[in-house]
Amino acid sequence: MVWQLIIASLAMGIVYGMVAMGMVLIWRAVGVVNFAQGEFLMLGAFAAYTLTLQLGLPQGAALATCALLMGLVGVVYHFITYWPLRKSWDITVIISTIGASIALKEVATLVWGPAPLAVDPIVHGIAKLGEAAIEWQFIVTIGVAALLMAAIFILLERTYLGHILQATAQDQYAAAMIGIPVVLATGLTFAISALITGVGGMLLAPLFFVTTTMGGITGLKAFAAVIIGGFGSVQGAIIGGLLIGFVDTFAGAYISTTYRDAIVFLCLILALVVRPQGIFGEKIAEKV
Amino acid sequence: MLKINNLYAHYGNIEALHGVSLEVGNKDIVALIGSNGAGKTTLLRAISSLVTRNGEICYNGENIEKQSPRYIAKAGLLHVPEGRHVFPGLTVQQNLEVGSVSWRGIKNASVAEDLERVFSLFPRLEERRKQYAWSLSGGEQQMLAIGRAIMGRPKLLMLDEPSMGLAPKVIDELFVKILEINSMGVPILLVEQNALLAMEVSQKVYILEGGRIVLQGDSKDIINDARVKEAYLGKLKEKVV
Amino acid sequence: GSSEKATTDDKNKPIRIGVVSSLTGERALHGQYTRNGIQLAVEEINAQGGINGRKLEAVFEDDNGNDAGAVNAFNKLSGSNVAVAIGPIFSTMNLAMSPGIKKAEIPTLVIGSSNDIGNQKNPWMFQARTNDAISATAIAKYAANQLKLKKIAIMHDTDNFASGAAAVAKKALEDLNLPPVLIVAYNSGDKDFTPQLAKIKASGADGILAWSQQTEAGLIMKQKKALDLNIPLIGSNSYVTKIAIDLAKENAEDVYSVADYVTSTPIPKGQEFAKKYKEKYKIDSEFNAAMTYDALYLAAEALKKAGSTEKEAVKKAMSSIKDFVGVSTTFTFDENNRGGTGVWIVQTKKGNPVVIEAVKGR
Amino acid sequence: MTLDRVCKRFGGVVAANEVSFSLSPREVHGLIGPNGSGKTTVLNLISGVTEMDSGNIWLDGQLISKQPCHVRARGGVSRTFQHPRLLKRCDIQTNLYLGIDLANMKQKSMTSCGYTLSELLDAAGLSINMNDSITTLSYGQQKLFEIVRAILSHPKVILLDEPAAGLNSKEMERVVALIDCAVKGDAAVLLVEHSMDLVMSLCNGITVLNFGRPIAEGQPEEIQSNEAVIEAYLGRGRSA
Amino acid sequence: MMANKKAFWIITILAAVLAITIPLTASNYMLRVVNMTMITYICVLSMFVVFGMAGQISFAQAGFWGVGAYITAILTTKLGVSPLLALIASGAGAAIVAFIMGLALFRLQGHYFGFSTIGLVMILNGVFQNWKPVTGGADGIGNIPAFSIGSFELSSETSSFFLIFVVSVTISIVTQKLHRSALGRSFMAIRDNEIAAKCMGVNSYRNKIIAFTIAASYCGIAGSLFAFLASYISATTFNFAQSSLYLVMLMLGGYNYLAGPMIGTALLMLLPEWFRPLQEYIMLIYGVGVMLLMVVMPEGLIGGGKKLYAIMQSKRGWATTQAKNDIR
Ligand SMILES: Nc1ncnc2c1ncn2[C@@H]1O[C@H](COP(=O)(O)OP(=O)(O)OP(=O)(O)O)[C@@H](O)[C@H]1O
Ligand SMILES: Nc1ncnc2c1ncn2[C@@H]1O[C@H](COP(=O)(O)OP(=O)(O)OP(=O)(O)O)[C@@H](O)[C@H]1O
Ligand SMILES: CC(C)C[C@H](N)C(=O)O
Ligand SMILES: [Mg+2]
Ligand SMILES: [Mg+2]
Repeated sequence: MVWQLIIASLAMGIVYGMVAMGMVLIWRAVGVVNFAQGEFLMLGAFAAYTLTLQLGLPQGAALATCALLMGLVGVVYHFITYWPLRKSWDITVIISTIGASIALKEVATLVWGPAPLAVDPIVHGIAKLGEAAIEWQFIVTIGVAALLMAAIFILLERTYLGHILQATAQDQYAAAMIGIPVVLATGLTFAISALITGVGGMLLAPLFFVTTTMGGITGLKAFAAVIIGGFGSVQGAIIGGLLIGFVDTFAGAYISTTYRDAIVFLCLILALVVRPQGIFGEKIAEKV
Repeated sequence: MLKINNLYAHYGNIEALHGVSLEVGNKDIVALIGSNGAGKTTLLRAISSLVTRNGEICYNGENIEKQSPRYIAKAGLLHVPEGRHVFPGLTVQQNLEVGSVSWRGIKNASVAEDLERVFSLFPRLEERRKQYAWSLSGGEQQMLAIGRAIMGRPKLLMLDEPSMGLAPKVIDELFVKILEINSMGVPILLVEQNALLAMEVSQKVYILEGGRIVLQGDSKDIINDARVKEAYLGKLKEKVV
Repeated sequence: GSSEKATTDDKNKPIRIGVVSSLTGERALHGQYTRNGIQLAVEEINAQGGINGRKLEAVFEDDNGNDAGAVNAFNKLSGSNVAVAIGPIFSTMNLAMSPGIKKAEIPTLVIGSSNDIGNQKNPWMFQARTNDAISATAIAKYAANQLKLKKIAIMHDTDNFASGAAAVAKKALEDLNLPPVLIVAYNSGDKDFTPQLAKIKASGADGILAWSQQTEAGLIMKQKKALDLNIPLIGSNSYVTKIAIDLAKENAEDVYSVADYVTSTPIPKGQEFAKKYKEKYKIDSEFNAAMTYDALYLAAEALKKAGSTEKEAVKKAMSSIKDFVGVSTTFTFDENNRGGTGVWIVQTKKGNPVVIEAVKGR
Repeated sequence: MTLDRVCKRFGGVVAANEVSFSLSPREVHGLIGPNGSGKTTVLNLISGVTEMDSGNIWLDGQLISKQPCHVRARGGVSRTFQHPRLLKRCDIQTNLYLGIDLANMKQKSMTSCGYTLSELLDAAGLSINMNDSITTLSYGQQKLFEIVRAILSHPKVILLDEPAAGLNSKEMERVVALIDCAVKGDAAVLLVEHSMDLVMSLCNGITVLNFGRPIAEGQPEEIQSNEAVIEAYLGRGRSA
Repeated sequence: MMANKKAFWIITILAAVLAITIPLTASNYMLRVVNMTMITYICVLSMFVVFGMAGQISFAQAGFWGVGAYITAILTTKLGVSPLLALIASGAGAAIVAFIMGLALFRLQGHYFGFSTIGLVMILNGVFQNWKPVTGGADGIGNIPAFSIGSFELSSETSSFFLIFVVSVTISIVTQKLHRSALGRSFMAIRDNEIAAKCMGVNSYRNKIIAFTIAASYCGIAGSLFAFLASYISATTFNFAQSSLYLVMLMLGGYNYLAGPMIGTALLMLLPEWFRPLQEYIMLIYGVGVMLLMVVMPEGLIGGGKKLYAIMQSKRGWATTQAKNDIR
């Protein structure tokens, strides 16, 4: 049973990690928490349904198209919720993202209907690992997610383009002044954020079906992952996501199947009280 | 090199500059002084296209009134902002590299030579190249901000209150560097609260009040102008200096 | 409020029947089936000249898929002069509406299956459904006697309907001297059932009894297969609804269930309904639609018997309904206003639930 | 007020290292030193914004270094910040009076402190409307306003962090006038400043920090000619 | 000052007029909507205290609302406590929970407190939903008696209206007094600059806990009123989304003005009634509307209204406020 749970928690954790990473990117780019990140997950999942079942694209092409579309969604989202409000108080942007989260759910309902939808997995069947069994889709999810997350991590931390994006995130005024096209940089960050979360949704779709509400609790747990990992830290988002996945699954099996969400959030509060800055802390301190 | 004619600038509906004209020659250091809220920062922002503006801004004979901040930075008009604005979460070296974005875009061109140039000008920065910018002292951050502008291969450098909050010794060192940069052939437009200092290093001075140029001339003459003494040097100066 | 002195019923206007259902929200699909079932019934009755010489008119109010919404929707209806109201299929919503029903004094047919609905002893609330005391006992007996299961695990949603039914089943199993080896619960809306199913697997159970709503039922059938847990599953009605089978696809194969209505129902009237429904809406009929269709006919029957729309009279007429044959089952209201009298044990074969045994409750 | 071997380190950085000095009422004491030498840190330690690692601070014979920030403020320590920290979304009135409310100043009349509010505003050259939003003040005005607010609660010690940064020499005179007011009200002033003009003309005593450690203490004239100070801070260039 | 006085009287008179006309003219259904609106308004006022005044984002308010509702439900149905006592106990109970949580959570600085309240509301919701012996679990608690004083029962929608109206007016007045008091000013100081506030002598840790506690007591009272009104409660009502709704209402109305909560609540609660024919699109309209309003009026309707007024007064007024936001 333990093995079974470990594998399941790894797969769930990596999906939380993908949503969390998307949140962190937006946080770093513009300093606000995106409450509609979970809805990116949902959109990615619906895109998977449309691309594979309605349009009949092969899985590889569907994945690529989904990534592309989600990037586009990110850019549009950037221009609607963030750009017009970039100069006002950050809480107004947060409210705007709450509004967006409601609107996105409704748009999805109008387009795809209210019923949950089933999506075919990329690889069918189950794999047996000793006494544990797992759907191949889980393994694919872990693989694709890990690759994508690594790629984005390298892009941000190790490449020059990544430094430009970071610079813009840290000080837009100065960035504009030295000649960084700020709109492009923030837009690109949103695109990457939506892309990674959306692909997470696409991978998740065959596992848990697609519903318009799937983003809600996943988004909140991913948010917990962001905080536990350390606000603003990309590594933190990944580690935090895995931790949340772990607590979620094991609390369900060994403590209480019904209090498991509450336990996840209890861990969040405990983690905050013990180590408010999270595992990887914030790099930038406030000077008085 | 830079010729501004009848420039207006707005924050929303507020007009902060009411028709400013000014000229920076090919090798000059030009000082711009004036009291708080006179519009000095606004003027620099207007030149960099960071506020709404209208009026003629001729740079090397081209009117750049309608251009974007990126275009202007690309053209070599670089601005070291008031309050430094370094990128706190990047290291010193990363800050400098990002500074070259105006001419190299996002390509991975070699910037080693440019880095060398900055490090030879500010050896302190070389010692700290791996340190995050937020952890630098005020003076070091100011050097970094200037260094970052130099990475953009400036043809004209605009400095906004570089001495603010710096220790006297650092100010001295900094101004030596500014003169050094100027001697490499980069004209400088310098905004300073420390009027005496500004007039000492510059060839030409403009005095800005209430969004208008109220006085201009050679630094040597203006420094002795009684009105200027009264308004910008104050009694304190006389007592101590 | 001023509406108490509502205009006395205009005899020339149609009789209004209020329907609370999920038009928006996560359960909007239920709302579609409900609407179809109701409208089919209304059209049929009106085509035959209506009731007491008056046509029927259904008024829909949205419950948004949650309890608070259901309460709100009922309040809205109670202000719009309806003679009878019909509530949604979700027990918790029915229970939430109960105080409002009592206050408004509108005879209301609800379609949740919880045993608690009758226990409310609300004279105005009628359960147009076979309740869980009957169906859960039937499932337990079937598992023990027909399938010869010895070590049974119970899995259920924590909502009122599922936890109530699970408790009945537990009692029934204990009475059969086969106490369940494990009982695991989850919260509505959960997506990942690995911990629950892994525990069942580890417990060495040889069969699962499960009470769920539809989406969760689909997920549970799927995840059970994914964990390579190959023991019989006997589920609540949800497990053979179209919604769940469409989601679980091949994973729904061979799952047993207890159902109020399936398209292959042996009741002739039910078969007729299935045909008419398919003709009109071009899709297969389904449990939701059938139950609301029955509820509307029950309402019509009560109105007819009462001969007026006077609330007290309609209520009386409703309680006296006996042996009314619906498309799902036969309805006889007992002293606690429980109406349904039987269910079917079914099994999904090639994606379609087929009836394998009838359960008579009363 | 007396500081006794006050220490503070941030990770590897020693921001304050055995800093000791004392202030008597009506004294204006200068605290100078290169950037990053720990001046602001010392102010933070005195006002309680940051906790110190070791050492003691006494105010009027009372040990205050274990007290939380707000208790020290009520006990008579008020300060300004290197970057003005005003209540952005409150009007000017709230900004001014909050400190007074809390320092329990209501009973004492303003005049007994040696100045009135309007005198202070005059000295600062501020003409303001009490109901206006605080954001109508320019940067320089905000800095002056912060000093007014600090003086108004009639503290025993006023800590000023670079009050003149970004002000021109003319405007510095207003700072001088304000400090005069504070002194009239029997307060001791601890002044952190890079403008030597201001420091030298106002201070009775000066402490010089370098790497968090005091390297010189004395009268302005002594400091100006102190070799170590010139080396570390003043430089030999123009100003020597 | 003058303007505020005038506004105060206008609001008072308006309130009196509403109190008389609404019960006379509205249908039972509309009365229920109005009653729910007022209950929500109390919760939004609570958000006003904790966020609008003290600057601490809290997503826990719906949780406290639930605590109040459950206390009333349990006391009246299981222990037979009198409704008035239950009402008071609900306010106090929610306050106590908030106080204890505040002691722990206000050790967190800035945004981190807000994040922790998300955890808090999820935990409270988990408890409501699963602590079956006490909260009835997913079944909820039904048959809660109507509010009564002695033998006088307020069971009709109209009498509930008067009860809720009186309570909301009382809480509005309390909030108004708080806003003007030294305590209220210290909350606002914390909101605007916590370090500066501390240095002015504000005990920020204590005062944040006070604000949180006061706010929670509002929610507790609102929860109690809700329990009496609905007579059935279950866990799903008291969730994170509800809390963020309060925040949205506050921001739409204007967080920095006392009338903000009233306007924001009225707008969003009555919106579905106005757009009834568009029922299927109502949530979409709502979501998009929130986004649009934030773009057009980032300071909320009151803030935006004031700006418009300023424009009419003089063109400069608009510009100053606009321009000051220019560079962050
Ligand atoms: N972001 C802004 N929004 C609105 N008005 C502004 C803004 N920045 C500056 N102003 C106004 O424009 C005018 C000019 O300000 P500016 O910052 O250019 O002055 P300055 O000469 O640089 O002063 P200082 O010496 O204090 O830096 C002032 O009246 C100021 O209030
Ligand atoms: N919160 C903090 N965390 C880590 N290091 C800090 C912190 N605050 C200050 N320091 C470090 O302590 C040293 C002293 O800083 P401080 O701000 O006291 O200098 P200062 O003398 O005020 O300099 P300036 O003249 O530039 O204002 C610096 O090296 C600074 O980086
Ligand atoms: C069968 C299910 C869809 C509904 C269930 N009977 C209930 O009462 O909640
Ligand atoms: Mg300036
Ligand atoms: Mg300092």
